Amino acid sequence: MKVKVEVRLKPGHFDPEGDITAKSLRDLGFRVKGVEVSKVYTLDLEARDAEDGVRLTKDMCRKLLANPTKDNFSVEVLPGEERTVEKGKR
Amino acid sequence: MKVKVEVRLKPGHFDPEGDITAKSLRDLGFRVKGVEVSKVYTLDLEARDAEDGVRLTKDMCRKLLANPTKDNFSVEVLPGEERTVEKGKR
Amino acid sequence: MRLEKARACVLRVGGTNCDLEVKVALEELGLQTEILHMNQLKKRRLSDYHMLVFPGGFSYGDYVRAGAIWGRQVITKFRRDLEAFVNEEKLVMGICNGFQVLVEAGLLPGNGVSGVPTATLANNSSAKYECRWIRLRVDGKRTPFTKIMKVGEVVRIPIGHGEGRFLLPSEGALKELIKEGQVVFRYALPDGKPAEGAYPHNPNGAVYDIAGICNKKGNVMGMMPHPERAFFGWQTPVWGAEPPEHGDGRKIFEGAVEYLKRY
Amino acid sequence: MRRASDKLSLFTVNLSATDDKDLVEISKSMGLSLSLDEMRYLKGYFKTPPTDVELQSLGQTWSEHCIHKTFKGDIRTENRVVRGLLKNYIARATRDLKKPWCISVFEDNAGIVDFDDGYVVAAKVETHNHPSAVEPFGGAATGVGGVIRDILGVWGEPVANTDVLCFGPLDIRHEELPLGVRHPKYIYKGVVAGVGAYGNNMGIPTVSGGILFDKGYTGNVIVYCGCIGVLPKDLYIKNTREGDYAVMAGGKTGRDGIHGVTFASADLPEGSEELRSAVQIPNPVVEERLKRAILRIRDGRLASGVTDLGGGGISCAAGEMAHRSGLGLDVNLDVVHLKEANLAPWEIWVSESQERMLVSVPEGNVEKVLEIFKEEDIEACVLGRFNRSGRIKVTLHGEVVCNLDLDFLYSPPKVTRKAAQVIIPSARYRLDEPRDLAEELLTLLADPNVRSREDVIRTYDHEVRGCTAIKPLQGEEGGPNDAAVIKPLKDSWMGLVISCGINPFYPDPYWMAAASIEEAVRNNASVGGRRVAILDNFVWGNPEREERMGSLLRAVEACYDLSTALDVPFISGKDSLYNESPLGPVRPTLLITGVGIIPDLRRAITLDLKREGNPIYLIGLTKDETGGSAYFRSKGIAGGACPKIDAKVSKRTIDTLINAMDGGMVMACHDLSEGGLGVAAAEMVIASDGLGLAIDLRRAPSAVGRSDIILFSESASRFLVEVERGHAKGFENLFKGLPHREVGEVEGGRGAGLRLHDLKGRELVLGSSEMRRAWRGY
Ligand SMILES: Nc1ncnc2c1ncn2[C@@H]1O[C@H](COP(=O)(O)OP(=O)(O)O)[C@@H](O)[C@H]1O
Ligand SMILES: [Mg+2]
Repeated sequence: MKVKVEVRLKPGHFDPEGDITAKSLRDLGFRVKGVEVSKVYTLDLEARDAEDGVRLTKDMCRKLLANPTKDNFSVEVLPGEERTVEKGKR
Repeated sequence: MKVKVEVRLKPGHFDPEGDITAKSLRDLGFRVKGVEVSKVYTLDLEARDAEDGVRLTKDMCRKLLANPTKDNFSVEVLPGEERTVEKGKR
Repeated sequence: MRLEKARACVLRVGGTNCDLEVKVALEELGLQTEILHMNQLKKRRLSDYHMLVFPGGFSYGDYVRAGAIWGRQVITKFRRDLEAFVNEEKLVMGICNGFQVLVEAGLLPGNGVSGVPTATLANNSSAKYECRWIRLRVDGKRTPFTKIMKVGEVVRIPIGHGEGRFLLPSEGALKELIKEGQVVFRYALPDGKPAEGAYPHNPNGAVYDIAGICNKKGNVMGMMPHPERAFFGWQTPVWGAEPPEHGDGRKIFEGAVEYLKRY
Repeated sequence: MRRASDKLSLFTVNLSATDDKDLVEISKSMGLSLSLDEMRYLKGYFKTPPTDVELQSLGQTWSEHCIHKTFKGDIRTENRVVRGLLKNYIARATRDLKKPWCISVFEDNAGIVDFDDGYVVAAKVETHNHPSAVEPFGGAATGVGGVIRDILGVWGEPVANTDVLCFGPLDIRHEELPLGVRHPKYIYKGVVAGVGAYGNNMGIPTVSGGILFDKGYTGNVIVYCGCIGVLPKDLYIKNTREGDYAVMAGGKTGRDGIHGVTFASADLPEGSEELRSAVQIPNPVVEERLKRAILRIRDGRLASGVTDLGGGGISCAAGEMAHRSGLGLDVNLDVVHLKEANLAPWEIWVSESQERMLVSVPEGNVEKVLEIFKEEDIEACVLGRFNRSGRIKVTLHGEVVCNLDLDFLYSPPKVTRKAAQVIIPSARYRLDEPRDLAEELLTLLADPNVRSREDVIRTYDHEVRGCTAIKPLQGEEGGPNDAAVIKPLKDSWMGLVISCGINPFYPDPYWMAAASIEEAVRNNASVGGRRVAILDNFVWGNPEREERMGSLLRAVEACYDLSTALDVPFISGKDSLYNESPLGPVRPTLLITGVGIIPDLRRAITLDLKREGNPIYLIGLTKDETGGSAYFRSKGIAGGACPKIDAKVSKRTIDTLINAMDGGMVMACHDLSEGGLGVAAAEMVIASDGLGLAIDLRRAPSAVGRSDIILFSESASRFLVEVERGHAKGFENLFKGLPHREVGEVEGGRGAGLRLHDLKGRELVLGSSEMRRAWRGY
């Protein structure tokens, strides 16, 4: 099953990368007010079902991929993939 | 208007970061077959409409955010935001 | 041209951090060298110089991609001047981050100043920053920078980068690069043979062990390793009873200076 | 709390009508971390209700982190009172040594010693433990950033970084970790990446350090970050005058890092996930530009003073700068560049946003200074102006939000701590001599605390600036050098020698501190460093507990004794107390950083073997001193005697070694530390290309009857030295009266490795590649 995790800075934290990116885009003439940069992990995961996949992925976020003191994360099971894998499993 | 750009490696390209992330997750006991890491830029942008926003953003990707030798990119206008901005503009 | 008349410009922007070492190396060889912030290039003219160096560092924090932001700025701010500079067959050198900049700005491996990157320096296949002394095999003599070296000669120079994996979009592009003699340095094994990708001899996984390339005319050269850190003998990691006289990196700058003397 | 302004979220706190319970509650709810005694003292002081900005100012300034309460306080033991650890031991050692080359000690942001050619060296080492426990990457990175600013804060140009890191065991099971304690592996990866990222980004080589693993660090990671800089002596300008302007420059001010210092001075609470505002996001690109600007201002002699913004933010930096010069300061917070709009006045005042510096500028130079900041893309603002008032007065939107007497602010009530007698565990042990010493040695080489740090060191750029002459890893094969040598000046061969000493495993805090000091000096001398200045960094648990205070006192006593006996003055230091977690206190740890010089760095000595047939000398006496040794720890044995130091012998040994080096006799040298003779000899072979060592344990200067103890004891003051054959006689003459003996020679030929003869005359042979595999892991 494929699961997509997006890890981004919690609001209120200053994001130097976003700041510099926005500035560079403005230098190029684009009218950009701000940029937030986040990281996406697309995981190829063994899980019983979507619910299990989400649970496991959240655990990964807490243990490795994100730091709850500064990051928010969101987890999404990629629909097409899920079916395929589940079919393969049964 | 908020536009989300995902820049990810072209298929077939080796992703060292994804590789090492997968390994670390497996070390923690997770059954992960593979991980792809990509970068997401959420842009706060001035644009006439969604179409214009997409066009501008693609231009930014070509000029800065992606390197055609290794990167693909996808652009998505965040729906809620677009409406708000358009209203404000008219 | 008499060497006293030649001038080198080491450019910097926020995050550049190897400008001073390069200046020291060039001045040691008698070349007058100035460090200029890009912001100062409006007041000074590029055409006053004969050699332009993009040194190492983390320009703009290496955000987006290493060298991408600076590379783009170079294009938007002084593409014309740079084009003229390159066409006059003056020397342009990119070291580490500077190499990344030249690639992102489309000066390498292309011909001219295209503004569109046709190669990339991707993150190291070890997924880590790598600081180590490696061996380079001189592969091409198309560029003045290897003027006083022999093909097949092996030199020791340190690298220090997280994004140095040189990649091209296709097999064809690689063949073309080799055919044109644009491959300048390749990572090598202790016996001098190409590393064939073997880690850590090839420290980043670069295709065809490419560590440095030049443009078709040879006057624009970029390399990941830092010759300015292997300039003096005392900078090298293997001493006998005393440090050796010189480091190998010196030869690369000497080649450039030789060229300028005849320019 | 009463709202004191219609426009601002400014409050006053009426202390007069409070009881003890209220006072404690106020301190807690406002996050002041002030004790009841201190709150009572404030209650007595304020005739009118103070504002929240004033109270926060006091909380910051009186924090353990900023004012070193414990080190300045009274320590009561069973039979005496020590009035100030810093004054009576550490600073006293320096005072008694009276070194004319110590230029500024314990005063400014960094210690300063003389160098060469009109230049001086500035050094500072800090800890950043609590932030690193919460957010390893950002915590460690901002630790590096902070100590770099300490060097900029004395007008120094940073030339090298150091990092010493202590983690819990990487293989600990997740189930053993209480809530809020992150897995050592996660912390390790983040911290290492953070240290590397900041130094690499700024282009400052990270050249020296260490990594330790122990259960005593599982709940309390230690991150020591050091920075060393150089500056022309005549540009060390600190004379802020009345009428000068205070200019702040650098990153924007936000909510990040609020209460960092009070947080650092308090026990790390369970579930520390909540302490989000203590997290700081590193931005090294800004600091790189800031560095350029500060150095340009220095070189143009445009400013009259400089200091960094660290703990306590503007409140501490501005207050200190004014107070130091006997002045007062009017501050206007309206001009501060903010990250977000709705910060409360006190938040602006104490925010610990990173990458900011403060300079004082004479009236005529303000324009020029602002212009330089602009050219380097650094935001700057004129924060205020110095005056003779002796007070710090802060306004925002025209309202006075803080008005404090600086003498009062900088004289907090003295604390008194109680110290209990330290109980030293018995030195008795039972261990049969193992049958296969080669196997034991290989095991030790692979021990997490002994093995190669190559996988970390190579992620740090230690070559940037092109000034690193002696690198952390030496030779073709990358053996571990004892100290790094930097060539900071273009036109001088004078080298800067940087070393560390840390021995937290020795069971007696006195001898553990002594050993750390001697090790730092020994390491420095191994490459030819002399005239060593040292820095202390204490990391301890809660000093309000008597037994923690007792061991701290004992360690500090050793600091005086060894510093004076070895002739190495302290020039700077820091303490980080309150390192407690649900798993208990941190293992008490003292890091000593050594900063020495070598007049001609081309004559620096490395550990790799140079020539076949040269004799190898073992200098120093080997005793049965295995308590806390790597050998005993790997076997899980608690007993064993602590290595003790005869400081007189140690000093003579080190001086003689330097003489031998200057006489051109020494070809290679390595000090004996963790893992003793066995590991030191193995490391020399590991570093060498095609050369090996033969060593006969029967010839070792020693009174010990067991081969394993001779091989692995960690007795102090010992070196292995390769001597040029023709100089052997002269070398022996020099060492007359000191324990030394030729114990073997350098061997060549294919497959040369380590050939040992034990006390029974049996031969053990270890191949170079086999030892490399064990030590490096490949
Ligand atoms: N435990 C200590 N041992 C030695 N010197 C210390 C110690 N604590 C503080 N100092 C010295 O006092 C001076 C001021 O320290 P500190 O307030 O911590 O500086 P900063 O706030 O710039 O980090 C520094 O020079 C430091 O070396
Ligand atoms: Mg300071």
